[in-house]
Amino acid sequence: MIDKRVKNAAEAVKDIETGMTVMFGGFGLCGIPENCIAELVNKNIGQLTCISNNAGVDDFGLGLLLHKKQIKKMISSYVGENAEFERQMLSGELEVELTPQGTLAEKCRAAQAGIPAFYTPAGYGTEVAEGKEIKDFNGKPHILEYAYNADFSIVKAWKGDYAGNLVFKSSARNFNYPMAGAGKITIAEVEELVEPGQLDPNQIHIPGIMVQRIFQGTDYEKRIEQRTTRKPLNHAD
Amino acid sequence: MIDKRVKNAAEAVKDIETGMTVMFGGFGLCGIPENCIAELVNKNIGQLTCISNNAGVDDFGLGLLLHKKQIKKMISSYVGENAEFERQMLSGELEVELTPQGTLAEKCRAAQAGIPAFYTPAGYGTEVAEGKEIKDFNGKPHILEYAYNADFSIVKAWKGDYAGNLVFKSSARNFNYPMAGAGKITIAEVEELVEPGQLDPNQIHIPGIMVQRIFQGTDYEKRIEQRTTRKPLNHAD
Amino acid sequence: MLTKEQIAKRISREVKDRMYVNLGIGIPTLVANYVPDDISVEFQSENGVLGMGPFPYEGEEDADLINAGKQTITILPGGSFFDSAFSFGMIRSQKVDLTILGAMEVSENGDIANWKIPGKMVKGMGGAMDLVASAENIIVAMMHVNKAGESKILKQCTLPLTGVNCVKKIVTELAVMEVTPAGLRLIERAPGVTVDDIIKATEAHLLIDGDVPEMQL
Amino acid sequence: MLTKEQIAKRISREVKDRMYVNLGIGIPTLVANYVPDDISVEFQSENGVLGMGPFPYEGEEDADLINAGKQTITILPGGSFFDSAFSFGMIRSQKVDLTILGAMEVSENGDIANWKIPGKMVKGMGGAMDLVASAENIIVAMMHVNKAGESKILKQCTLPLTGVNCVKKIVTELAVMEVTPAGLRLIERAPGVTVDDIIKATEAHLLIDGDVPEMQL
Repeated sequence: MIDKRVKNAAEAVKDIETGMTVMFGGFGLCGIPENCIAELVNKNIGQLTCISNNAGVDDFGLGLLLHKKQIKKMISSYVGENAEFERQMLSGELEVELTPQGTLAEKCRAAQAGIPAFYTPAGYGTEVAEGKEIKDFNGKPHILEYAYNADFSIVKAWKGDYAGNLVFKSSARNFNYPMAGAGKITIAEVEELVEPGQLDPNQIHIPGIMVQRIFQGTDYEKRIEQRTTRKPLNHAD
Repeated sequence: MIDKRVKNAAEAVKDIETGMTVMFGGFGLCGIPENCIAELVNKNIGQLTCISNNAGVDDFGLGLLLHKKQIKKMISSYVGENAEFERQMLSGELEVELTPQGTLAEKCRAAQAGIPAFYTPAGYGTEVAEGKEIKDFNGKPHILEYAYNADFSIVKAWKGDYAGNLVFKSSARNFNYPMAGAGKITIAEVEELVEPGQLDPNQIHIPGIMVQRIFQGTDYEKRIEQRTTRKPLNHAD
Repeated sequence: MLTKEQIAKRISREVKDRMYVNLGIGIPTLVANYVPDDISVEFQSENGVLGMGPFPYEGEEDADLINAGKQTITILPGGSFFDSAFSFGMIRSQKVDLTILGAMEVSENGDIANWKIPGKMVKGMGGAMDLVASAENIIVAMMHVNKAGESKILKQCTLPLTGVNCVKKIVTELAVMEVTPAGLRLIERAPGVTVDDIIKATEAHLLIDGDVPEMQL
Repeated sequence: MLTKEQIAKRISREVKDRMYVNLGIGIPTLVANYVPDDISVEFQSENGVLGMGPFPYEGEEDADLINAGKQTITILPGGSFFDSAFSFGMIRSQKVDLTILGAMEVSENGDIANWKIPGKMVKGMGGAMDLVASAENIIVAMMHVNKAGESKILKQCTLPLTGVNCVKKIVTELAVMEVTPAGLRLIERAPGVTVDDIIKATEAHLLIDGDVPEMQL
């Protein structure tokens, strides 16, 4: 067993530098690596290119990095929950590359799987296809899309072990899965770090080989963006 | 919940016809769909194109179909365990397309994921690359490979539920995973079929949407190809 | 004129037994409320959920269990979780039978625009471009005209496109229209709305064959 | 001249702490027996196993737990199972640090042939083409000459290739050779074997710098 443990977020992100490209797992605020984001805010690493499906909200998630203008370029599929984002983008302070969500996920997965490029129909006939190679398959045009090339992937899991094996919870798996192993170095923060042998080898979502550093995070806020509920059944009815 | 249950192998393969292309999960004899293979032998469906990593052994697995000359063409990565296979191939009775194992797996996965084609470095400079498009990425030549187009995928899982959700056991996951959902119709045979809700939704390997028919198989032989053991510890030492 | 709920109700009649369905944000989300109990349908959410159930009871919300609209949800027996790459794999490989989504504009040949107003609003396309590029059956739920009273059903879209030639049906507060090889056909009108009302509210050319029946809700 | 076990033992010295290693069938499989206990190494089997352990005790074999050679195996704590597509994903994306495999022929520029003898034998390439196309560090374990006494280390391979310009090191019963940009360098000789013996057994041109040390086993 190859031990991937580091002490904490500070040690995990110690060599993330100005100008680097970093992938962040999560969908909306669900399953985001809160500890590593906080540490990057704390260290004020700037000029980052961030690959993340969303850009957080004004005061949480990647919104914290945006607020301190640490992000030079954002690669996302949907950024509609963030007023500061919109302001920086429309003013030209922030470079933005919008990519269809499935293409974004597949570009991460391609990097994870050592596939340099693949064809997808998504975005044909739209701005997204501009300047890209087009090829027909079964009479339908497809776009050639390239794997992402990131310095770091930062993912968040529910459980992990010393060997770097990861298990995600419910819909927090999302982009954490295809990003694990997609960057040159993958950092995983987990809610619960257990000894090797504690996770069923048949039920590991991401094998440890994809992860270079792992630590147990602290103080997860796990903020909910849209709290929607139904009324409890009224037993008097 | 959409109920995918069929009674048995006979009902599951009822519309597999002469000349069709069928994917078979498994690696060696590990995790092969024994019940469906037996039924295809029984019905004597011929002229099949089979996509399977291996071709079974002389008297088990796809070897049973080979023996009855039901296979017109075999697409595999390794066929070294089968004398009848070698005989049919060298005599020209059997058409054979050998594909690197990772490319074979990825061509299945591409079909499963709606990706018509992708680039891989495997096989560059070899026979495998002949006649294929080549493109350089980061200075390294890659081959354009196409997704498989199969009429049926037949996979074997450990557990499944009525909704078609699948859980595999240990290394029997192998090609069963990327083939599930890769054919136009996917048939899953399982050792244990349970009610919906019995499988943890967080620990399902293949979601039911990938499977159109599921049944509980019977009389699994699960033959071992290479029984290798170590001597028990001698407590007298 | 239909309310948003009635638009959702009308669309629910397009949802058939044994379908996997992806619902977009807004009116499409409401469709789930009107699917009859006697058919089996599974809802897919592209962030990695199949077999989506109703919202949780108060106090039972789970930050790790949301839909693509970032709303807290539940999962039904037989459901499953998976990752974003696998999720769009099932979308691209056409395992999702029906996609219902909103739009800013639709053209008479089935082009759709719903992600960007140049210089004004750029939320991003999210999963919409993947969905419309791959889905066999796409129904758009939208208002027929914008706040200024201008038609959103056009000869050609003016906004940046999300997908080309992909929408199969449009359901608005006024009408149901079908995109056919011959053009956009008016197939139903809302209760109390005349064919003339619909023609006036529509910039696109509408094909009209004989009497256009009133919607059954 | 080394035995097969000694070839494996010599190769085991190339296995370093914290490496993920893929072992081919034959001599490479034996390498695992010689990896020192004081380093952490994980063995990957391309059919979907990381953290492969020793063979099971008699009576504990599991048909569902095999390696790529179809042998019954065990898994160690910290190990994991995965599917074939994911497995070759980790191979292509160079997460596997060291690949050790057998060969029928190797050329002086690092080409390798190990899957086919036209008209005679076609077992297939299995995972070898993927491994050699992607791995950064490839060591070949092989016999220096064939049964007829002919060199298998050649100027150019004569058999259909498995990969081009990919082998980094060759360990045979006679010698250790390294593929360098300048050519094939003889870096160690087996105990009791002279440089002349090696040159005579090798069709390829060998670069020889000064004294060639004897292998340490």
